[in-house]
Amino acid sequence: MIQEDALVLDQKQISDKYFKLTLKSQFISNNSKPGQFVNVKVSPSITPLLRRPISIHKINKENNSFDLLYEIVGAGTEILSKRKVGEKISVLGPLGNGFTIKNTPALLVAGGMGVAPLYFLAEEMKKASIDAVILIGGKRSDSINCEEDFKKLGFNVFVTTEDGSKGEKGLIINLLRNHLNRQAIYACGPKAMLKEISKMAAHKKIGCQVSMESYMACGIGSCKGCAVKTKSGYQMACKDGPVFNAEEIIW
Amino acid sequence: MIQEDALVLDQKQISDKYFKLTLKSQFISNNSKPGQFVNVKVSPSITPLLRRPISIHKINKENNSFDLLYEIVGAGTEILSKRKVGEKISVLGPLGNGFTIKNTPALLVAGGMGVAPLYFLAEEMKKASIDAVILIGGKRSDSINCEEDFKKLGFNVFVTTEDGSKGEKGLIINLLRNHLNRQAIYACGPKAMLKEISKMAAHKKIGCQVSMESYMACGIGSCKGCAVKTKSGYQMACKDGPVFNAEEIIW
Amino acid sequence: MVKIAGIEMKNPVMAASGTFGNEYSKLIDINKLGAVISKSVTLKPKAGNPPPRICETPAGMLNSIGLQNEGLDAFIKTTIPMFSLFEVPLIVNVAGETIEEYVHICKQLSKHSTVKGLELNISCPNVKKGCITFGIDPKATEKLVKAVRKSTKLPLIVKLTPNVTDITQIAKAAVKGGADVLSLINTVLGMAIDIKTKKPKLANITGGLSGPAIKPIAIRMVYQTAQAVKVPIIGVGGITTVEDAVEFFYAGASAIQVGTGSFIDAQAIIKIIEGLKRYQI
Amino acid sequence: MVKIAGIEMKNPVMAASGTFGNEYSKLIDINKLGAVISKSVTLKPKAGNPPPRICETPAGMLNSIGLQNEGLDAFIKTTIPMFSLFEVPLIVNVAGETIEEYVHICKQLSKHSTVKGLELNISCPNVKKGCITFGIDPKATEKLVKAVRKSTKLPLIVKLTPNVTDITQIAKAAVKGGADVLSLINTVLGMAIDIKTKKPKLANITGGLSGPAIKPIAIRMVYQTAQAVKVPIIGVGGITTVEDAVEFFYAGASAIQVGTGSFIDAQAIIKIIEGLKRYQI
Ligand SMILES: Cc1cc2nc3c(=O)[nH]c(=O)nc-3n(C[C@H](O)[C@H](O)[C@H](O)COP(=O)(O)OP(=O)(O)OC[C@H]3O[C@@H](n4cnc5c(N)ncnc54)[C@H](O)[C@@H]3O)c2cc1C
Ligand SMILES: Cc1cc2nc3c(=O)[nH]c(=O)nc-3n(C[C@H](O)[C@H](O)[C@H](O)COP(=O)(O)OP(=O)(O)OC[C@H]3O[C@@H](n4cnc5c(N)ncnc54)[C@H](O)[C@@H]3O)c2cc1C
Ligand SMILES: Cc1cc2nc3c(=O)[nH]c(=O)nc-3n(C[C@H](O)[C@H](O)[C@H](O)COP(=O)(O)O)c2cc1C
Ligand SMILES: Cc1cc2nc3c(=O)[nH]c(=O)nc-3n(C[C@H](O)[C@H](O)[C@H](O)COP(=O)(O)O)c2cc1C
Ligand code: FES
Ligand code: FES
Repeated sequence: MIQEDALVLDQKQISDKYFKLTLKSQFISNNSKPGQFVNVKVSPSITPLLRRPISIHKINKENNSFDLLYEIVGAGTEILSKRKVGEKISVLGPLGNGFTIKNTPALLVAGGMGVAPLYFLAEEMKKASIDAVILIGGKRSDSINCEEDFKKLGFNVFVTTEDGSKGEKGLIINLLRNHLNRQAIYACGPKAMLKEISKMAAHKKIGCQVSMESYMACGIGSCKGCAVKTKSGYQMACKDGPVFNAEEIIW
Repeated sequence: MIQEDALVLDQKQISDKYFKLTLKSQFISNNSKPGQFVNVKVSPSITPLLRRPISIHKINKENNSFDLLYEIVGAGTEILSKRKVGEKISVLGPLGNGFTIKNTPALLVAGGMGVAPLYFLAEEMKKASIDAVILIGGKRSDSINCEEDFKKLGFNVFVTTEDGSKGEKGLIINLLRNHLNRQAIYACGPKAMLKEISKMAAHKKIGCQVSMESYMACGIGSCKGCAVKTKSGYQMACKDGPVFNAEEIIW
Repeated sequence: MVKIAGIEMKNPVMAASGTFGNEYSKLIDINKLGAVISKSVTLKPKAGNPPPRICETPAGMLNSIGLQNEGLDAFIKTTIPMFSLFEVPLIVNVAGETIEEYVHICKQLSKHSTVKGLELNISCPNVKKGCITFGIDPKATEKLVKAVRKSTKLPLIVKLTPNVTDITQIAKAAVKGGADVLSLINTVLGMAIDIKTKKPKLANITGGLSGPAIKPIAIRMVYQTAQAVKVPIIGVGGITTVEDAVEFFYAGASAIQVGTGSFIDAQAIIKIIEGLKRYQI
Repeated sequence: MVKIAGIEMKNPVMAASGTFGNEYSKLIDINKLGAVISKSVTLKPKAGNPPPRICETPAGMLNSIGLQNEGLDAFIKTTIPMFSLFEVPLIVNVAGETIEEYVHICKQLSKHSTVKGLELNISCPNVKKGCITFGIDPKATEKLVKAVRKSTKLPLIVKLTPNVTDITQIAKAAVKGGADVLSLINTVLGMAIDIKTKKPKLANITGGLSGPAIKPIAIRMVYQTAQAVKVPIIGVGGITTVEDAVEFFYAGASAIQVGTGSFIDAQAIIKIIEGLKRYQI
């Protein structure tokens, strides 16, 4: 892990609220695994005070950089979206445990911004010749990201939106029912979704890893701020997680 | 007075620490007099929290704008210097009483950034065909601003620097001794300088107006934060000033 | 229309004492406010503390104005008539050094129909005598409020200081004394030092902290007080946006005041009033 | 080299309790610090409060960790040996529910030469029993410190809470009880409400405010305490830069601690140590 002022190589607005940021870092681009994240100081100002955790979305080995895919949800991400090419942003990472890649047919389930770490995961699966199917769910068509990117990797992608404006209409859970023949689930998204998925996975006895969100301060395990309730007590999302075995979580 | 989000028309770095900012405002450009100021919210963030008082330096009637000339001395002015053309900056003004222009040969004395309001004053004197001599003092040559601008108005300008890197070497007070034949002094600069000038003016019975600096919160007379000690009690720099008759001040 | 302590207001948003004068009428329509609380008035005119009186801190500011004001007589002669030209309820904030002073001022003010309510400042940290010495001691609070209560029929708001171990004790004492409403918080005692001069940034050494920095403290105290007493609470401390205001209502406040927020944005108080219409408070 | 409470330190800059663990050794050279104060240790392991435990506020943050820690036995078995590998003095922060607990923990810790000093936490606002109940009452403070003082020869730092009417009373009581050094301030009790859910942002409802927002409060309390007692003071609260640190020294502190500052910039503490060399403190 490293804390460094990373150069902004690119900042692209993907749609209304979604941005992709490319940051230069030899260390992070060489030492990260899918499911890990960086803790980002969106501006040098003391407001917003705390770093914001953002998943590593993609590694660009060719220029020692990595991408973050993020959604504007509040002041911090808003300020981040205004940072420009050539500026430097302080990042701390790579942090957390990341996904454990199993050598079995995989099902990747993304709710909204949950695609961010799962794309990195899919790339690694592709490299390891693991077959994967990707489910992406969101509120509206414009909250569905990366569909084409996953397809370019050669994976099957299924989309569902709550208002039916893209893919099937409904919740991702419904989509999931058709794919319970897979042997490992990797999920990232809102807590309610993860809970449903893990219930279903437990029922079908499919191994399931979930990436849990939590407010963070230090990002490295020192402050005990990002507790997640598990069967072995409170675990730290930033260090013991953010990826947990679904059956470990007390929802 | 008005509070408005004024469009940045221009932002020029004049030298290492000095900037000139041009803001569009029909109201302020039409209703200001020399010695008045605007209270500037340098960024929409809550840090820095308070507005910063900056003198109106020049009115550009041709495009309904006005100029601010400022020096980076801390976080607020630093952030202001990073604001870009096309952005909007919240300004409150014009504030304060401004100078009372006397129809007699004038001596304008500027210490450092004190030239900012005095240039506006000189322009008005030029229009009113009042003869003026301008003294500018500073630490080093690069803290001397607007020398050429005053000359362009057709006025005599004398410069002094503490290290002698421009004009005469020494304090502005020494320069002042040669110009005590003038009948009205208008001064702006550090408090120690204003005190010396006002002593000298009192001694020679020359009317002397000084523009006083003070920390400000509201800028309009409501908070009682910007008190200046005068013979008639505490006066508010933002409303009763910033220009005071020198003999009124209790130094 | 809302009714706070029996005072009819267009909305539950007021300008906080010491932060808002008629100067703001050049920038906003004062008549749109729920009420204006005037700067603390004392028996005799008060010069206030020497400058510098204010400085900035992270997301906040310190002030040590020291209750500079024209004194009761001038207030009655000039400020009350001036405010009678507005259609907004005037609540007069009162500060004193002794119980007798508070009682006397309140009695005099009660004779003027422009005055719609009184707010007792027992919480100013910037004066040497009286004021906060009442606000940090439950017994003194109760005694003072009781005495004032007897001397006026006007709605009585008591403004509490956060510089205490247990705000609920002071709150209960004020209510026992007869307060109709409590307002909180006044400023938090703080200090800043200029590291270039090695001297305190305020001539008075310490000052009162206000602005967004203190909002979590104010929210906590409003919440605690709302659990402890039955009278309405006016929340104040760090409000600059409608979201801040809403947070206070959810914490248990029935109305709010904007102080430092007006310095940053003169229109803040109007924006809050407009913004509140979107919420069912 | 400086000596604080008889503890030799390379410099007067320490990592504050609860904000710094050995994880930081991956980011900075911990041996450069003046000292590390470990997270409060309690007699039995403590699970801590339910999440969410932290949230951001203007220029600050709230936490309600609730002293999650492994408990005394595990601390002695794992954390002490781990810290013995570093060359930085370890000061152990101790929290208890009763005087007996404090005494017991301190006695046990005193047997370990890696432990160079003790910091009594009588100021945590996030647990239901003990701790802050000592820190808000001068008599309880004195009694507790006296009991602990008798049980150990280690340098004894007592960490005070800002949530009191008069910090100097508590400070004097701690000194009377036998404190070698006082550290202040712990967090300021605060609260925040999520206006979307209308619920407190922390599951524990209230939490402790830290970070730049509280610096003016900490500076004031350090200043007041420095006037009131003769023992050295360790200043803590809102320090993120060397300028902040210097401000505390001018306020009367002999050393400082960095807490929240490390979250924002893991290198802050090193930058402060380097930066202080430019000042004659
Ligand atoms: C391990 C991890 C990885 C993440 N990866 C990504 C990513 O790749 N892309 C992305 O867009 N977002 C990601 N997030 C979420 C991201 O951290 C938050 O959206 C961000 O911190 C919001 O900051 P803000 O200042 O814009 O919003 P705020 O104003 O702080 O909050 C706005 C809203 O978002 C919610 N929120 C804010 N922070 C968090 C958080 N840490 N956990 C849960 N809810 C929060 C709040 O409840 C609030 O309703 C990740 C979070 C974690 C813990
Ligand atoms: C009526 C008036 C007109 C002014 N006109 C101009 C102008 O035209 N151009 C210009 O460059 N500056 C002007 N100033 C000064 C300007 O307001 C300050 O330089 C500015 O507020 C500093 O903000 P900051 O955040 O950069 O510095 P800070 O970090 O706030 O302070 C940096 C240093 O500047 C000093 N300082 C800051 N604010 C003030 C203040 N209001 N009064 C006195 N000292 C202060 C502090 O003591 C500190 O040492 C004027 C001030 C007043 C009161
Ligand atoms: C410059 C200034 C002057 C104040 N004067 C008074 C006063 O005279 N009487 C009073 O009761 N409160 C006074 N206050 C306190 C405010 O009314 C308010 O309680 C406090 O500032 C917290 O609110 P805020 O954060 O919105 O400013 C003053 C505050 C400031 C900043
Ligand atoms: C997440 C967190 C956990 C803390 N845990 C403890 C603790 O266990 N014991 C203690 O005495 N203080 C604890 N504190 C208080 C800090 O040590 C420090 O006194 C306080 O945060 C103020 O300093 P700061 O503004 O630099 O953070 C904690 C603070 C934070 C932010
Ligand atoms: S964020 Fe500090 S322990 Fe996880
Ligand atoms: S700045 Fe408020 S009265 Fe002058």
